[in-house]
Amino acid sequence: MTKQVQQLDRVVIRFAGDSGDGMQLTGDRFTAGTAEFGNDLSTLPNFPAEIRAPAGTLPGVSSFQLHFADHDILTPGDSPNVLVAMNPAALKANLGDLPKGADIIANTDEFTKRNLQKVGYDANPLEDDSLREWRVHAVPLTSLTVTALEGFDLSKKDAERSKNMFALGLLSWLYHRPTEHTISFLEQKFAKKPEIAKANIAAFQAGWNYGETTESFSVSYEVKPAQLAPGVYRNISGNQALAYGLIAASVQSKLPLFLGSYPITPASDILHELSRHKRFGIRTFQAEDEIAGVGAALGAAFGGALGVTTTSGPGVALKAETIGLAVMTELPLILVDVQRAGPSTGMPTKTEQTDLLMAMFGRNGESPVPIVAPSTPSDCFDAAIEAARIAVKYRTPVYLLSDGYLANGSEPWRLPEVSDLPDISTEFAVKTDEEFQPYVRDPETLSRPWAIPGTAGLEHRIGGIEKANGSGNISYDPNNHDLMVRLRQSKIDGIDVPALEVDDPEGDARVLVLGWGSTYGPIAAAVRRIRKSGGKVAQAHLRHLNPLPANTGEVLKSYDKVLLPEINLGQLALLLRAKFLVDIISYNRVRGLPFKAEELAGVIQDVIDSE
Amino acid sequence: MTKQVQQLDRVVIRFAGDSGDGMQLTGDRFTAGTAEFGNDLSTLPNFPAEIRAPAGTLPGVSSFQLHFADHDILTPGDSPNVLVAMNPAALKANLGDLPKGADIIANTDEFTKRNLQKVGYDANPLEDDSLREWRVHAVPLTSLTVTALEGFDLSKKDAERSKNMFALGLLSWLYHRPTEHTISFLEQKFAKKPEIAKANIAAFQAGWNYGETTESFSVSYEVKPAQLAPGVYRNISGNQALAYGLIAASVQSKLPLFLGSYPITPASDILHELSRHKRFGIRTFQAEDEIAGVGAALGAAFGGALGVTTTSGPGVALKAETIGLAVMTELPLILVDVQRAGPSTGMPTKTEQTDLLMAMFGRNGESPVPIVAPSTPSDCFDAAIEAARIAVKYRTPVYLLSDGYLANGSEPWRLPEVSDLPDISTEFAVKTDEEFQPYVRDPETLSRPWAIPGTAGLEHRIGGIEKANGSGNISYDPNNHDLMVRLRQSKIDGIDVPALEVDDPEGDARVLVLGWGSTYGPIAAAVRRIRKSGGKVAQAHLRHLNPLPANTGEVLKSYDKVLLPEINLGQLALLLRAKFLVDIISYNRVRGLPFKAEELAGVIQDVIDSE
Amino acid sequence: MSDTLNGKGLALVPKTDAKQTLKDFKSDQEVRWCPGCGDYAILAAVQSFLPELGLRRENIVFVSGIGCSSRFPYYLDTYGFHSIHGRAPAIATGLASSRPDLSVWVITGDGDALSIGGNHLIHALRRNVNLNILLFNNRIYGLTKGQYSPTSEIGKITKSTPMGSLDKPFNPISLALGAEASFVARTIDSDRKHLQSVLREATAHRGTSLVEIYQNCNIFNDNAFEQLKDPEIRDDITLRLEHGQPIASASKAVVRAANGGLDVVPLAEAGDRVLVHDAHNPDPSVAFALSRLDEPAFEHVPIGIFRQVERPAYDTLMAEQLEEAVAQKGPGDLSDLLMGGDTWRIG
Amino acid sequence: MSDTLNGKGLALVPKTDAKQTLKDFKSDQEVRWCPGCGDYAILAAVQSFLPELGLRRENIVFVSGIGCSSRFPYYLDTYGFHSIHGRAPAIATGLASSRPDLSVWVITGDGDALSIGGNHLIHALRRNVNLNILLFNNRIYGLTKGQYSPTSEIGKITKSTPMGSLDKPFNPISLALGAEASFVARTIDSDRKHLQSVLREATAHRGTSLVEIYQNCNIFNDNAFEQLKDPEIRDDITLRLEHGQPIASASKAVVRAANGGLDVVPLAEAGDRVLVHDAHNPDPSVAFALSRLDEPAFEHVPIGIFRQVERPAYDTLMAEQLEEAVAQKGPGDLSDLLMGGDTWRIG
Ligand SMILES: Cc1ncc(C[n+]2csc(CCOP(=O)(O)OP(=O)(O)O)c2C)c(N)n1
Ligand SMILES: Cc1ncc(C[n+]2csc(CCOP(=O)(O)OP(=O)(O)O)c2C)c(N)n1
Ligand code: SF4
Ligand code: SF4
Ligand SMILES: [Mg+2]
Ligand SMILES: [Mg+2]
Repeated sequence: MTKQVQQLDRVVIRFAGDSGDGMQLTGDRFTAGTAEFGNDLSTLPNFPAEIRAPAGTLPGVSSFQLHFADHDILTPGDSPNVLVAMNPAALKANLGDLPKGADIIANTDEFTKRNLQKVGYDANPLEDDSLREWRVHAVPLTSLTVTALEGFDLSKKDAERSKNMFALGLLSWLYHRPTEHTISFLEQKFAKKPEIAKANIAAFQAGWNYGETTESFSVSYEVKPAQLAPGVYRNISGNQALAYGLIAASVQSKLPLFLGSYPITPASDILHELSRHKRFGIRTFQAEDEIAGVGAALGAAFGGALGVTTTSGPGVALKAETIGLAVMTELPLILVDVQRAGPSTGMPTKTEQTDLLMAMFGRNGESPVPIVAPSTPSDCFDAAIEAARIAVKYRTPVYLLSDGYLANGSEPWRLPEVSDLPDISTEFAVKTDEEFQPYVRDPETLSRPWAIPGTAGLEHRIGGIEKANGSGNISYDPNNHDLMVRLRQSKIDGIDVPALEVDDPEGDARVLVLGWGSTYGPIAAAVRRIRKSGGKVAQAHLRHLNPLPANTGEVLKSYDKVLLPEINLGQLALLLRAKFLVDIISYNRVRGLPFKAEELAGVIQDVIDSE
Repeated sequence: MTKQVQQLDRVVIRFAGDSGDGMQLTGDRFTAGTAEFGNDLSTLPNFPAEIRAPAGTLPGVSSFQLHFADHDILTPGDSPNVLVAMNPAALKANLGDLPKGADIIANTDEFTKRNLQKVGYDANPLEDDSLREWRVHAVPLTSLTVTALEGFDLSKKDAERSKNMFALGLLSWLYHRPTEHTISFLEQKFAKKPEIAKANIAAFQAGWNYGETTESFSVSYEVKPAQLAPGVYRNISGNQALAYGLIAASVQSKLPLFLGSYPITPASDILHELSRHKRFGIRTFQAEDEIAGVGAALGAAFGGALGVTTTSGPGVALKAETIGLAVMTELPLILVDVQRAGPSTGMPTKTEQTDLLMAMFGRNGESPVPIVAPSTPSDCFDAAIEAARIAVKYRTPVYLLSDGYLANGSEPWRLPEVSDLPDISTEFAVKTDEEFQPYVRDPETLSRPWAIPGTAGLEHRIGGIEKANGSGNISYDPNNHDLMVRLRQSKIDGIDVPALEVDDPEGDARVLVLGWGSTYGPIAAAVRRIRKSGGKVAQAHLRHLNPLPANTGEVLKSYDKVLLPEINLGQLALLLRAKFLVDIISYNRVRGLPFKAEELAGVIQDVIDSE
Repeated sequence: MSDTLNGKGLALVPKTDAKQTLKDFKSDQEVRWCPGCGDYAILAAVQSFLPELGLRRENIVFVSGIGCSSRFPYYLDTYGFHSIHGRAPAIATGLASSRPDLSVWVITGDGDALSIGGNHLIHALRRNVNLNILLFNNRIYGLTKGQYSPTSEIGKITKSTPMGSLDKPFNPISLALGAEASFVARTIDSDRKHLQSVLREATAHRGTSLVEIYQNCNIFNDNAFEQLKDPEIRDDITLRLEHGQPIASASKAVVRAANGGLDVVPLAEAGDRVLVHDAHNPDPSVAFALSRLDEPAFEHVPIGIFRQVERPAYDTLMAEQLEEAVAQKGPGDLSDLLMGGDTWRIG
Repeated sequence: MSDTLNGKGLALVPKTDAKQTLKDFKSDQEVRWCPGCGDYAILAAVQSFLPELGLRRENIVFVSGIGCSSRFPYYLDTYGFHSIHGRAPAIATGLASSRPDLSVWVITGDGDALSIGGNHLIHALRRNVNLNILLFNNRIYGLTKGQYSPTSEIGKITKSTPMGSLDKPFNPISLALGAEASFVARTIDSDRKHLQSVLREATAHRGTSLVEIYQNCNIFNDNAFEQLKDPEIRDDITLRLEHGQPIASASKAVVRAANGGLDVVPLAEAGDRVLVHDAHNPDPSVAFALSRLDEPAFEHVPIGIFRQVERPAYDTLMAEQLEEAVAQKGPGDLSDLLMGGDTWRIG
């Protein structure tokens, strides 16, 4: 029997199972195959804060969504075309996101009475009529896996563990994914346990063959490679790109990187990544808390290092006092905040854009700090370099506002040429004939000299008490204080940031959709939809939140309406309204999840229609 | 010789000397005499951050300014009519503030070559012509004191110490202050050292007699008692009034007060004051740091206490994380921030209004907190009760934003009748037939039940992770999170705050001067000046910064121009501009000092003139 | 309560006559630790121990920080506060010092208590607030998925230390003794009887009791305490500390060393030199020396109560000052307070 | 450097041949402590000690927190960082672990180090970062005008404790030993010779050295250490700790106690039982026992170096890992890094 092959331009798959079912790994491998194949893609992992919540329960469900296409795409997809549900909990937790008509591949072995009860199913939904509006493929994934591995010297439990590879094989067949990479990956991963490696590979191949032979699947799908810009690509998550960006910043600034950090979800992976690259001269210091993390980074910066600290959620609050000290001592420092759902502990694994005003204002006194926000996972690389450039050039702490969605989401990244990366190096102060003044200012940047210990003749003392401009001596002079408050502000206000670019193809849109940070993808996808259906809308995305590009006000005022979707209650809107007195229309949803393109398209259309 | 007596309606005196010269005490005593006499008054202490900087140096100068009048006054005075300069440093540090023609009483004994050199005087300004535009009274205060005390069994050094009392005596004579209180005060203060008591009294009287007999002073002055509203008065500083307000809040709420605090200037005195009133059942806990201070207060609040924490400057930054927890757990808590000059350590003894946006936004996630700001030292009493009322009624942390100027400044306070104080008591949750739901909401206030340990049947668990509305169980449900984010915001937005009152006597002003916090006095004084000279200007002062009074927008929009002076770079202006899109005119000076009435009058006039 | 100095630990907490069982202390929340986690055993031990105290359930409060272990309060049907990372001792201090009628417990992990929360812990110990602190030491950060902790051994390879950790770990017992703790003990998740016997003394102690519990994290640091559970060697390496009893394992004994310290020698050689444990010794030096016996690791591990001395609890002293203030000058009167300074009358 | 274990403390810091004097270390800033403050004596002692090290001035950094004592860096003509309250050890850790060519000092007070900064202090100690920490212990908060501190005696009447403080103070030496410190000493502001002899060893030590300096605050806690300065009794109550020497004062001696601890007895009675000080003992137990001898207060006070043992410094280990990484895989190359994952080419 030759099966039918159908061409698709894009597919959204969601793998869902128990925390222990290996869904993140499965998703990662499917992603790797898809990247290798040459599709454009975007991913959205979603997992509970618990390490391994009790098996079979709703809070224990872990999922991984992947969107891939034959053209460039912008989001991990609004709703899946296929759901792989490894148990009843996974089905129940994800069904709400599944459009009618979508495929469900369900592991029937786990649809036992007990498991059904655990999540409140009275009857087996695979057997009653309740899923009639979807296309259900009931597959006994577990027992098929166990059968496939009968020849191996494995306990039943160990054999069952490979069921995710069976599922991966099946899906790989269904979407014509290449298999070599997964096989060599498994060989490497289990290099020390060849029996396990072989079993996993066997399960993977069994899954593939199952698709090929069973009647359950009559169609398979092909999604052609995407026509992306020429270059070398790799798939990368935001956290990894951010870590790489920091390493690149260290190389391009010729400053040794010092990371002071305390683990916290979802920022920890940056610490993990950086700690693996010691041959770049990178020091990673796992501190006793966030305060010590940022303190050590500042101490290292005083010594001439590129000081970095990374955190999320409540960790940001704890760093506030030391950031104030960095503002006062005017030393370079990079503060990476991977925003997560708050307040307080909130929902640690969920995303949000709610730390913008904290970054702007969350310190005692007038203490301005520049803010840079990446817009996509791979953009975290460039944004990190940009944050470092500003920190080093202006001798200031800089906030880099990533978020949970960027951190864990991934996309193909066209690798930059190292030779194209900006030179962000700086000069340390050196002894001259004049008496050294630690708070004398560069007339262009208003920054003060970076005079590092070890430099003869520049011995000086800095600190958190107000300083006389120039000499840097402690000063309680009222006019000096007023001057310094304004100088610190002017220095930040005067940072050279590129103009805000507007995407308004025909130049006649009356509505502008503005965004910042990780909403870029969904907004751009929504804008495409509007334009596809003939609507007119302009788009602009802010990477620099403080200072704002010089033309921001002008851009805002040149549209009848400005719509600003944010995953908060309107934080950027507040800043823009205050600064430009423009009646910005906010769209806010704070659900711990990225926006959906469809949702935003609807909102944009409403604004256009209300014109 | 009978000396001439001149009538004045108001006088501003400044005592200035070395940190060790006892200027604060001298000022306090003069204030007490003045209060007793029945003048209205306002004071401004000003001292260095050092405990006792080296004698005779500029940074070591400590001063105390007092404004008193025969009518109600609003500020400690823009510039002194009389400067008492105990040494050359005191003269040099204060001369700039002294209008031409003012009196200078200088202690010639300290104008030695060495002391003059220490502060960079080449010649003795009392002897060359440089002070010709002032009226200089050169008095050898030290040697006169030593002579006066010759009969006492005291070392010369001890005798010299009493020179501040000599100066006090002289000034008391000059302004016809009553003397009994000072004498009995000294008797009490040195009850255990009667010889010292007697010596101080003798010095005090010698000063008085000196004025009476010497030719150096040909005129003395009388300032009639003020016609204040009838009642019992006492002089009170902002910190003391705030402490009393907290005690009153404890009494009026029937909740035991628990203060968790860590010492920091200028907030420490609230801790000191409260720790003296244990018979009110007040527990004061000096914690290991600010985080433990607020943590303990929150723990006590969970147990049913009125939890309070007090701090300043960098201490505020450290409390941010725990305030977020209080927002999430929806427990009452009062956060007193005595704002001081920042950022970082800044200028600890100087005043500023720069923590408003920190109070609004200085936490991760969307975490709204109400903010109340007192306007005068005595108003700290009422503002504390109001903060407690909101905290208890709405189960929320509340920021009480005082500042260094209010904290240490003082004024006569008409004592309220205890029976007139609001009842701010609340009900703890009790067991009912229904299952207890810790996050079920009061439909009016949106607050949740306060169910304290020890109540049978209400056992429940709270925490910083997102909660399901109603049940309070941990919830990662996206829609619940969005709901909770909005509920927390709505609860704060819905707090019942009184309408903003506008003082616009004839109702035809086109310019409104708006203020908040401690700028009340200087703004009101400036408004008086404008009106006296025939100008028209309206005044309004915000005590509630979050939420704003419901009529705020309306008020702002009903004037052609709104002027907003702030001792920051425009923090309230930012909030108002964002919310009401009104082009507020900011006037900002960040000098660590309160505004002067004259300065503001000029600014107001300019705004009126530019109409 | 043979070893209890005063048994006053819960004297101020209301008792109940109602018969309680383990079930009374189970909340309706699903337990969400990894299958096999040592936290389950501790939870079961605590739940089955609590009825023994005979306290009114509503007067028991569990306060925790953040970490796997800190989820503990959700599973107990008492009052509970799952707070923020490292701050539980501070929050509990406010609660316990204002509410002596409560039995307040702090649940914390090695990261929570000794990394971010180290300062609050040592200050609670010196203050001697009436708290029972259970420190679940799995020598790893569990909740954040396996970074090394302040009790991890040097050279530990984790996600954040791919070439091995560099810092010498804290010994929680030594640290607590250095911080003036009045009650310090160590027990282990797998030995319910011992765990409960330690809890018995800890609750009887009025003041801060610190109980370190060796807890297995089978996901990120499995078998960290395997030696102590291995029937082959367990009895040889475990030195049980019991007040008034000689300190010895099946085959080893503790004796005084020539240099003023302590030594472990074969039991047979020890004779009557075996040190007799005095948990009530006002001087913590011997307890400290005992805490050093397991350096570098697990050759011989003292288990039990290192120190248990009477010292007034912080909340008692605080309450006494309030009473004394009232006794001296009468209860506070608001009107008098306001009128208390130099006042004058107008009109 | 008789007592120095390795003398490597400053081996990596560049030396100068230029002759230095006290003057070279005086900055142009006016000293702003109260007349009579013990800080003056410490400043003078440090300024006159530094030339002895023969280091290049620009390679010396003083980092401090906040407090009267923390103003210290302003008065030294070296690099300096007057940071924020309690955080100096953290800031200095970043500096020292990335710059082994610097001599990094931390100046801190009893409030700064033991109240708000307690956690950073104990973590610096266990890590053994290459720092000299001078803890000015005046048993009071000076800068904020006299509240009790974590080293104030119980019952202390201060502005914040009008009826007396309630908390048992820390003993900084005990706490440091409990926190795995490799170098712990105590000295006193008034004894310049002793102070400098301790600094000599502290700087020779590579790793964290904690030096507690009893410092008089004549404004808020005058005469706190009067006994140790009183010529009448000083020699009787001061037990000088010198490695290899018997531990004794003019009239008393330290001996082993029957219960495994230490005792102080009249010198005459001690005979050859007098304990000989072993600062290099790997087991900190005896040092800990010595630290408890002055409980409750000032009957006999050990002064000198309690503990001084060799342990790799944190920055050394950190640097070694970087070197090893390079040795194993060559220096990092950015291009290789970016190309390092699964890549594919388009076009
Ligand atoms: C302020 C803050 N910093 C960091 C975190 C992230 N975090 C949560 S638990 C934890 C450590 C957990 O280790 P441990 O205390 O040993 O508990 P375990 O999970 O091992 O029981 C960390 C770093 C946080 N929640 N809050
Ligand atoms: C975050 C913060 N909290 C509180 C303060 C106020 N403060 C400054 S110094 C100090 C204590 C000083 O005591 P100590 O460290 O013993 O130093 P000393 O002045 O006695 O030398 C305090 C509480 C501060 N500056 N910053
Ligand atoms: S990660 Fe470890 S400590 Fe946490 S629940 Fe799982 S097994 Fe237990
Ligand atoms: S207050 Fe005390 S410690 Fe501070 S400078 Fe004065 S005497 Fe020294
Ligand atoms: Mg742990
Ligand atoms: Mg001190």
